[in-house]
Amino acid sequence: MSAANEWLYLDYAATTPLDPNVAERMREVRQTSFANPASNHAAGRLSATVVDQAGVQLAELLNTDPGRFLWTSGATESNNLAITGVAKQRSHLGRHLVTMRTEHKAVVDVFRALEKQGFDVSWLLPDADGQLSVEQFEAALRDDTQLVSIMHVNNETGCFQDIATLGGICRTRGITFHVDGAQAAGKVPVDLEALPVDLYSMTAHKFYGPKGVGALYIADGTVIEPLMFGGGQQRRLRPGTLAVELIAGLGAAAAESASRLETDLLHLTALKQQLLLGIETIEGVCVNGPKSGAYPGILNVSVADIEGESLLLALEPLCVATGSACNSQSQEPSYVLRALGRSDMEAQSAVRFSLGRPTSKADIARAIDLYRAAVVKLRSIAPGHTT
Amino acid sequence: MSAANEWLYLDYAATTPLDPNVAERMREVRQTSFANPASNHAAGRLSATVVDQAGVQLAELLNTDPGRFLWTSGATESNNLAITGVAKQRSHLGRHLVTMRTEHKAVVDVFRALEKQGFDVSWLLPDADGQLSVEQFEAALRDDTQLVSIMHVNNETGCFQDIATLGGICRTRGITFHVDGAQAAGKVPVDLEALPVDLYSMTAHKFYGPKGVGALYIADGTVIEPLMFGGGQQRRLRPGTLAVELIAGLGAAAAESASRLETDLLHLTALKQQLLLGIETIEGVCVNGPKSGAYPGILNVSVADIEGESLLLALEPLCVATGSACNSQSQEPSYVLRALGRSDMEAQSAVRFSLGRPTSKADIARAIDLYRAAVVKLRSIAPGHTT
Amino acid sequence: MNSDPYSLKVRKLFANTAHAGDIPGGVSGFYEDQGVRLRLSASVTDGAMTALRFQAWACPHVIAAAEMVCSLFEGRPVADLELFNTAQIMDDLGIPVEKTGRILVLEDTVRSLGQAIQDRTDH
Amino acid sequence: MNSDPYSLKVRKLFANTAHAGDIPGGVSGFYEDQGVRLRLSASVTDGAMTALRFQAWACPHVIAAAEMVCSLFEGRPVADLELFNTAQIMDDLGIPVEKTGRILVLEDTVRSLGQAIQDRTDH
Ligand SMILES: Cc1ncc(COP(=O)(O)O)c(C=O)c1O
Ligand SMILES: Cc1ncc(COP(=O)(O)O)c(C=O)c1O
Repeated sequence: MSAANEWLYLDYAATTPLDPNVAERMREVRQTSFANPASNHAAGRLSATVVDQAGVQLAELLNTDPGRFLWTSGATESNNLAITGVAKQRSHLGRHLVTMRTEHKAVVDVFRALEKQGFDVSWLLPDADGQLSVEQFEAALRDDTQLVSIMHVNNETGCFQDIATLGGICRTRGITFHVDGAQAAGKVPVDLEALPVDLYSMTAHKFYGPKGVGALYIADGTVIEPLMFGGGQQRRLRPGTLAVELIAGLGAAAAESASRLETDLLHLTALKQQLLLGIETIEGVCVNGPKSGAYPGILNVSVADIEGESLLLALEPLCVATGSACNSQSQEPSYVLRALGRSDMEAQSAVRFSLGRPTSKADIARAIDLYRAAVVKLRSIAPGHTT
Repeated sequence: MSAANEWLYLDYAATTPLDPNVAERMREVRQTSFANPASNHAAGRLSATVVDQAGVQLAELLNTDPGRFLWTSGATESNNLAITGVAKQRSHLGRHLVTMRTEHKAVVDVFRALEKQGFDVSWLLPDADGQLSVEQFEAALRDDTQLVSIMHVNNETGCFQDIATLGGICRTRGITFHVDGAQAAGKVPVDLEALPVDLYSMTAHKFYGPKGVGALYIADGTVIEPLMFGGGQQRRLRPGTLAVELIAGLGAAAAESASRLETDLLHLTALKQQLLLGIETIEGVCVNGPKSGAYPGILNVSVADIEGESLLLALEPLCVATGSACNSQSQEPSYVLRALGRSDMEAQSAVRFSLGRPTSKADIARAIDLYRAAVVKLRSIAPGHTT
Repeated sequence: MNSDPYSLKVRKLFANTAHAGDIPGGVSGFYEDQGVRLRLSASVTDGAMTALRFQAWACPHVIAAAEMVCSLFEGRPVADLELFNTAQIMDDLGIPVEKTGRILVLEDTVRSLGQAIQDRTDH
Repeated sequence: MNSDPYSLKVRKLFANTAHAGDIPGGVSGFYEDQGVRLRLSASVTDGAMTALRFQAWACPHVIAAAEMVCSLFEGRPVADLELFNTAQIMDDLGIPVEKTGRILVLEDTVRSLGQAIQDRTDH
């Protein structure tokens, strides 16, 4: 295994390092406010103000009220809580739910579990770019549809869904609309005041905050059932001692993101352009996801006639994702790319480059070289490609 | 509100500050191993070894195998996962469950929710000291009993339950036995190899680890249903990106505890003795919980004729708990103390002093002075106590 | 989410209950409800309350309010007790609405004191 | 939980595939299964394989195993191909059991090469 400093980490969509300002804020909080924010004494109240402040920071980033967030352990929990919470809460009104085939596992598997409990789930397919068409969406809605869950930015391709339009349709029909924003919050502008969204999931470690903490935005008037019980914390919707330091970290990460969202996006856009230019000259390379308009921090490419596992090893010390981003342990070709119409062969060679704040032009140049060299090497080995 | 450095924090059973060695380990991990441990690249694999190492540390503390732990967000989640997970998994065999009235809310409220779903729960009452009698326990078990959940150390009184005996009875009858060890793990010796326990919950922030991370021990052969879905992490039983830094913190806290368990207990025993001697001379003071044999970090006392809320304010800058420890925001008299036969009047004046590693003899002396002065003051104000 | 339930005024009054106590030989009113026990005592001279003391088994808000009432009305004519205004006291001290019932116990105690003074005067 | 799937030997062989390639005019065996495509080519002189080359569309374990087989058997009599032993190769290289099927494809390719040499010799 290579030493850490030789690696070239381009897997920022899986997780990001902690921002130094965030780390500093957490250190401060650890020293001054370790008490339980629910404790009825002065130390507890100080911790409570720390939590409140983080709420304000997150609310500023997403343009909403601080009182609308639940603190969770991450987007997986937020998604589970939102989706199961609404499905159960509204099950007496109907049992039809709508989502997409290209959602993250933390949405897909929740709906699968609900299917086993007798809910009826419509699984929508996107077009070849990953986009869900509004017509197809409307056609899927029924009188007994209670919940729609559509992700904001796809974790494998960076493709955006038009959640403003989809949410608007849900609102006119009285359908609860959940958005998995794990790849959007803190990374692209999100305006929860303007968006017709009832529930929005996020996780701090995707935007340079700590791992193990996330949030669920719940719009006024949206009612959900809790997933866990115990203690009166968080309006009984999510009990457990609040992780003050982590929540402060999430807040600080939100503040940091708010102040540099545009800068980050410009930086990533330039890098993605550089990467794309360098890579698309390689014969047989094709981009997975939209040709334009995708989130600039993600570039997913397949390459003809290359075996994926060997590609990954040949790419070392480049740290990139293959297969499903967040659980790369399974070597199955990505179900997301297959839903986009990619063949198994194309999907299994897919590599997701995801770029971040620390990524430099030199890193991208090195990544291009490594990728090209790996492809050339594996092609030279393959039967039928030798000269 | 007083400044942080004037406070005298004696609420270590609610939460503890981070141990400096733990903080240092977390800083180290943050710098070297921020990648997602599920990622299929060198950086991911390094993170995975960090997680594995934490498992080894926790397993050493509790004398078991590292492979038996699930990482969770804390004891609340561990309890929910264990209790709901077993109840659902075994519901086709029977729907009778057994627990105690003096459990933490994170157990009580889970069973309440299961009652609403048609499970039949027996709520056992302890004796006046807080202890559950073996006879009463055996009498409550039925042929269709599937799960028993009994806490190891009570969070309000420090009372131990005889989980070795109770667990032994469960084992002979094929009943799954869950123990909420939130106040025991890292604080008192726990030998999971020797104890007939199937599931054991814990949370790092009770033993000088970070908030927001806990674990659930699952004995070989015990099967539970998951609470959340998504991704293949942790044998599909608890999905979500692993919080490497927090898990490393839990591991380091476990290692720290393992190395100083005896020292900690001797330290706390001496302090509790000092506190008890100083306080029991005050007229009308009575100890809640066992007179001897309780966990030495907790002393819970009621005092005749004193209004609890005023007592708490008069005690400032002492930070102690009243009412239910982990959710002191509610001012209701503790249901735990009422289950011990305390009157509402006694229960509402109860104060839980909980001591920790940083507590000194001088702190205890100051606490005694503050407590005595508060009682004297409030008695001097009360009708019928003036001269 | 868990803000200080006590205003600075409440904290100050609670910390310094100069008017806590009894007046041996004085007139007193008593009321008990909502888990609150309150006693107000006065020395009355020429229709004025020259001294006012309280005793309370109560939460900090009630204790602070009792202390304030004593210092407000001490030295003033008995008739002024009519001016007691629960809403205003709660407003002045920043007492949360959930505690209204308990402050009404204070109002009842003030009434009871007024009545006792009246009774003694009539007698 | 996520340990390195590749032994040091596999990593070394994969990084340095000296025997990758074709032998124009040589004899070759080919096999395809389990998502693996493998070709082994040899120059045979006097019953000995003076050169051995492989081509593979395969995972790193198979590539490493193919490289090892080439360097092991190069220069040896054709008959030695019979000594190919899947279990031993997997053991030597620390290949996980899940990959057994793929290493059996290598075994089949070796057989196919042996057969092709035989055929050419007979012919
Ligand atoms: C789109 C999406 N949703 C949900 C998640 C789950 O987030 P977490 O693992 O922090 O719970 C992720 C990443 O892991 C993601 O990319
Ligand atoms: C006995 C007991 N169980 C469970 C918990 C819940 O732990 P957490 O809040 O870390 O989830 C606590 C403390 O809060 C506790 O004392």
